[in-house]
Amino acid sequence: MASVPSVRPGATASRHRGAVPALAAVALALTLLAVFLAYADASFNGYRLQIVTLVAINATIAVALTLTSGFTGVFSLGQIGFLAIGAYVGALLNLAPQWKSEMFLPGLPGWLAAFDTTGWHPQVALLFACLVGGIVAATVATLVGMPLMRLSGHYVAVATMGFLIIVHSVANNWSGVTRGARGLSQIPSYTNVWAAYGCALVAIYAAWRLRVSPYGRAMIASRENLIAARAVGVNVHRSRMIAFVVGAFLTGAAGPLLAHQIGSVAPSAYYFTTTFNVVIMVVLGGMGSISGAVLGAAIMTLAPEYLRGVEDGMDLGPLSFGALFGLSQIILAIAFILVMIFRPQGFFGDRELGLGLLRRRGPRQDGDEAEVTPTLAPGLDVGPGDGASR
Amino acid sequence: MSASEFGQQFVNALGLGSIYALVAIGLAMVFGILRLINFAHGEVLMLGAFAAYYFAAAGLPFLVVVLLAVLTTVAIGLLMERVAYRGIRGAPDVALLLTSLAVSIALQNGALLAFDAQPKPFPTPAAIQEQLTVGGIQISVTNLVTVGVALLLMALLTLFVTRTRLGTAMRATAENAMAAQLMGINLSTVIVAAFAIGSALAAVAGILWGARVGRIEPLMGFIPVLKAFVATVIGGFGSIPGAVVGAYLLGFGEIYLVALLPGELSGYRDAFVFAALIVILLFRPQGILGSSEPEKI
Amino acid sequence: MEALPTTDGRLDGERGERPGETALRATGVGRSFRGLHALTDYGLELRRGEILGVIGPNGAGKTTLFNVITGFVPATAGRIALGERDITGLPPDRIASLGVARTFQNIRLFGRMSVLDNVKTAQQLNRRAGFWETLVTAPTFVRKERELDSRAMGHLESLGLGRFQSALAASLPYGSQRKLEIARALATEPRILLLDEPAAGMNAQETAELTEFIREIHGRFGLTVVVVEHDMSLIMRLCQRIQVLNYGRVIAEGTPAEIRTNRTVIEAYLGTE
Amino acid sequence: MSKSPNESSLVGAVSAQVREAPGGRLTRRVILRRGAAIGVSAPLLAAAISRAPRAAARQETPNALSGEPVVIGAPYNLTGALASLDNPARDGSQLAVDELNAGGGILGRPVELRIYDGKSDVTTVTNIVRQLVEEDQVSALVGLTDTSYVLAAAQVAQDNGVPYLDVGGTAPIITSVGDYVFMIPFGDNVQASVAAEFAQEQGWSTCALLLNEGMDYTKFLAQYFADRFDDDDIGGEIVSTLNYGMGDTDFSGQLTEFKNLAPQPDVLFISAGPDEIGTIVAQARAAGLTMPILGGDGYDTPLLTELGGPAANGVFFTTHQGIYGDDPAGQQFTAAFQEKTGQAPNSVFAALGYDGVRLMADAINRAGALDGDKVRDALAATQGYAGATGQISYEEGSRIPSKSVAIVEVRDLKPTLLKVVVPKTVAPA
Repeated sequence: MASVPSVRPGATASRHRGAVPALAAVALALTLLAVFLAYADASFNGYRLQIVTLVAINATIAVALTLTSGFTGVFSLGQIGFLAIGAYVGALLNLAPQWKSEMFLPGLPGWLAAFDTTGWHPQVALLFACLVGGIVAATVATLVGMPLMRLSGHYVAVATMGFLIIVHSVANNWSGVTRGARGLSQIPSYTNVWAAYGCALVAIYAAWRLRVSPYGRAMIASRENLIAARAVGVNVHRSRMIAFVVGAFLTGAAGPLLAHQIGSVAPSAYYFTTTFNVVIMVVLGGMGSISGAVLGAAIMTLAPEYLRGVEDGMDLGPLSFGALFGLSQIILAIAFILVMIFRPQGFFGDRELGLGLLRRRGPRQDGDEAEVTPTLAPGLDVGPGDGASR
Repeated sequence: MSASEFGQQFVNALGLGSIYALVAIGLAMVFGILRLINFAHGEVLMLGAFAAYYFAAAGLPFLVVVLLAVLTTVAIGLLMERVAYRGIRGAPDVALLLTSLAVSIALQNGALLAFDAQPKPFPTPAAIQEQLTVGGIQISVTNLVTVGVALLLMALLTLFVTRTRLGTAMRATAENAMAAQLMGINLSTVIVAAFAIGSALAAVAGILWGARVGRIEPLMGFIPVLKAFVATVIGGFGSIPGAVVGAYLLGFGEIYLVALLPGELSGYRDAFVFAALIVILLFRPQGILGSSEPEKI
Repeated sequence: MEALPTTDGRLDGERGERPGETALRATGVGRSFRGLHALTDYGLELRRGEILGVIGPNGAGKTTLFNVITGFVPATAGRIALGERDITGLPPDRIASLGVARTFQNIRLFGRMSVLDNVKTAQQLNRRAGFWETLVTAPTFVRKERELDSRAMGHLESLGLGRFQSALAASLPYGSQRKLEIARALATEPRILLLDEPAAGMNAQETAELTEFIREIHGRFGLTVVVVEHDMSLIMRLCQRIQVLNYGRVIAEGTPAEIRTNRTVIEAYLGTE
Repeated sequence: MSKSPNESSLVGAVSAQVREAPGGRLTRRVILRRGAAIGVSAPLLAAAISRAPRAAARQETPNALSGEPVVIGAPYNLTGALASLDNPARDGSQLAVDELNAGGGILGRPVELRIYDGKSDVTTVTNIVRQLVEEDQVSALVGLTDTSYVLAAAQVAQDNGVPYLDVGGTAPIITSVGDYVFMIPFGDNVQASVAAEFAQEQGWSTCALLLNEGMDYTKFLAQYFADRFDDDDIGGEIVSTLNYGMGDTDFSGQLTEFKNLAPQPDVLFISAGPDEIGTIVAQARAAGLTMPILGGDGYDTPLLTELGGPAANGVFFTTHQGIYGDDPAGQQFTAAFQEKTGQAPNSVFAALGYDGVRLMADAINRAGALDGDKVRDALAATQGYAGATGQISYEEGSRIPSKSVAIVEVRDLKPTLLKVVVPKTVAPA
């Protein structure tokens, strides 16, 4: 028997003792976030505010995908289909009646065409849309997931991609309701940073609570070893369904936020480009890590904005480069390949950013197996009442 | 549907399926060995078509053009394997898939910068642009050539994988990489061979696609590779015969769906194709020709 | 050794079983893979509280037997009953929840989960938390989770794995991984424990320790145990009764002493070694 | 085209931090691999070198002009699905800016065109338009060629009171976004009506329709055409309607079905974009469809004859007047474009992009200030502006130009102007 793993003595006890400082840290982080958002809300121009908002919306979607795919190991490429469903539902609810009239949307049922939220407080209308969007997406996910969640590996990926293509096809062709490729425009701009970050925090909270509960353990167990999980009584299909449906709900709820931020909904915005973007966020951060998903979302939202300047052309000494549109995509792609080569588990792997991670970081071992050394035990194994991971 | 229409669509579907098959074989080969769904395979196809375009512009005879295009894509395929994929061998499936996607995006945008976004007319030799009328059925020579070339290459490939040492090694590796290595098969050689053959077929597929469609552009690779991907799934991942069967099924499914669906529903074609795909997966998750060996417990 | 959180007394009372009763009955069970008969007309009357050994040459159908009993591979013929209850065709997780636990020939742990979480995952089988109470972190949820924590911790400590609780399962040394797998199976609070080659890859010293360990848990948890093993020392020391399989059929059954002298077995099995 | 340091503070700082995180870990092997990465980027280096001279030329500022440059924002989808439409439009806009700088500039000041790539993604398009409007504080916006993207951009322009000229989106609904949004092309309803009336003149009374439901332009055009063709005064009949998908390159399924219609329709109305039409025409003739083919301004690219070859003969389409015939503005544009790029304009979008910048400059000059409201009013008052794509006037209350439509027939592989008309009745927008 080779190395005896190093052990933290009295880990259980310290977990419970650590609860108070952890809660304090979460409170501090939330306060800082609130201060930043208040500052941004007051002094940022629309462009910067939109970027800040998009970080939160993308984080919501990425966290939902982490729940659906990262925890269970069921790789879904259909997430953006739920985003589309939420976005269209939000738009159809909150469009002003004149844009829902017979002239524009002849296929819309009368009650929906007559449904008028223009008198509502914008934030109430938005919240309502998010809830309905989430519920519709979750309902669709239940129907779709029943059969699909029985598949595994690449087959789920392909089948969920099929779902995405079907949603896209319907959005493109059901002109009476979606206006087809033209999309819906004139969607009132209700989204603000508070709503977006509120939604993101709800998503993070929900994913985290599930993660540290029997549900989360069942999900991770079925990812780690499907057969062993079933042998200890885990109903794999049920736990995948929960991950899939909750993930769909959160994504569906993010849809109206996006629609009310961008002001229009069109099928092209909810297809492969967006899908791959979100998947890259999750993989970059570390599949299975909630904080990794948030970090990935932030990087993938900010980096293209930052890289835009690079495309404009530049002077390198005597050489003057003209505008190179597409360069930012190439740079991001190469960066992603490098990350995959040198850190295939993403930035965080399975771990969470939290007090525990900082405290417990041991000497790094060579190779990519670092996360299986006991000194780097995930900060995920937190018991109830432990707020260490956020 | 009248008999002549059926016949015409049949030839059409055969041609389309043949191109899908050539692309799908490359995907299946690499997948069988590396568990990598190589999305950048579509860009290899695109670069093969562009190579052919530029070599033809240089005034070379068409067969030389094809040969040079094949050599170009083989070089690109090997370079791709060396630069992007060798470093992540054995990584999780998702990491492999997304890396290939990143390679695809990089090559696409690189091509956009190098070749311009404007589609270019593909220099199909006039000889194969003809139309034949056989028994009231119009048949384009391009389709016939496509089917012929595809069948010839598939026959050659079959000979290769069954009759040569390297081919046998490839099959063995696809069956069980660990065992194959223990038996002294060099994994790298097999991988290089898979990429080389796949890329060569992709170049031919790119040229045939160019001839069929008449134009080439930097983004042309995505649709064929997506369809080929679906074909490999239908046929059973990693199975070369499965990929071919899947490709023809998809070709026929697409062509006949358009023909049979009422006009106002034909926009939903992809939805129908993918709904069918999902149904196939539900009833035969291992694909049509995939083996259903339960995981060893 | 402190009192164990998981005692079988409760199960006895609740499930109304008495020692000596039939715990598991298999009649005419068969399984074929594409015409290949891995298991044919298999029968078993497993008595409550006994330790049954199943031996046989490689490919004799031992693992298939486990897979059929635990529902991973559905039987193509015959019935299997747990007490009075027919479990033929039930999915593995249902069978696990009815009290059949198993380990695997090649260790199957939840590698990137902590040792404690490995056990908790198994233990939660009998203590479900509601979805909403989980999401809102209701006091009931906190209480259940605390209880799960302390039970799992007690369980680990009683099996000598307590000090590894926060290590990742994949990082444990081999012997401890075997133990953890057994501990995890026990955490489902089974009536019947199926051990698939528990001594594989162990030296004589470790095998002896393991034999003791199994004997100990058998007594302590009041278990019925079926063990598949190649290591005769373990089988002979541990089992009260032995079944010998060859080509998917039972060719002999009896006490260790009987099996040792059985001509058929010597020819079919021991002779080949 | 430099950003001042304070402008890039937020996004830049955050990104920089994030970028450093992995950087620390990528150590020795990176250097080895980096050489390999260069291999991937070789094509773009090649492209960089070939494009450099154009960039250098852009940076020359004529001495005659002085003061802060007037910045016009140009959002275009230069990569992704729309790249082949938007790149020529961008080239046209750039040509216009070069000409302005060589001439009188705008209000005597030099002009700068700030181009950002929308990546054919609606969210990115709103990002770049917001960046142009709120971060870069551009005075006006010109750009985009597809309605879905135009609608997203127009909303931002309207909300911020920045005048916006839509370069290629032809759906009349675009201008309903608000009073700062104007169109350069005529509405699809106008050209579709012209096409339908032309079909009647030619005695074509049955028609098979092929369109892409996935693309605004083709869908609207087909719908307006069908509406007008059905009208009682024309009395035409659409005998079959088939659809193709975005990015499709193989149309043989649909075309074979047309071939099997009995009796054969008098004409095919193929509502297709520039990327597809050459291919469709070639495949249609190959499938044995010999009847005339009719369509809209999406046909108006050399690709029609390049890809279609002899099959393109007998194709009729409605398009923007100007490049054809002896219209001086059009001829001047063609010559200038030829001189600058070494090739004839390869798409009508080049001319539209050119007109967009020229008309915006004209309106600003007429307004005498960069003030958004004044420029808007000046744009609205445009009467008889001679653009490369025809005469542009905005009638009272309408921000869709009343433009005449050219009807062109391809003869001997040359698009030949048949006539310039104004429709009798326009299908309602």
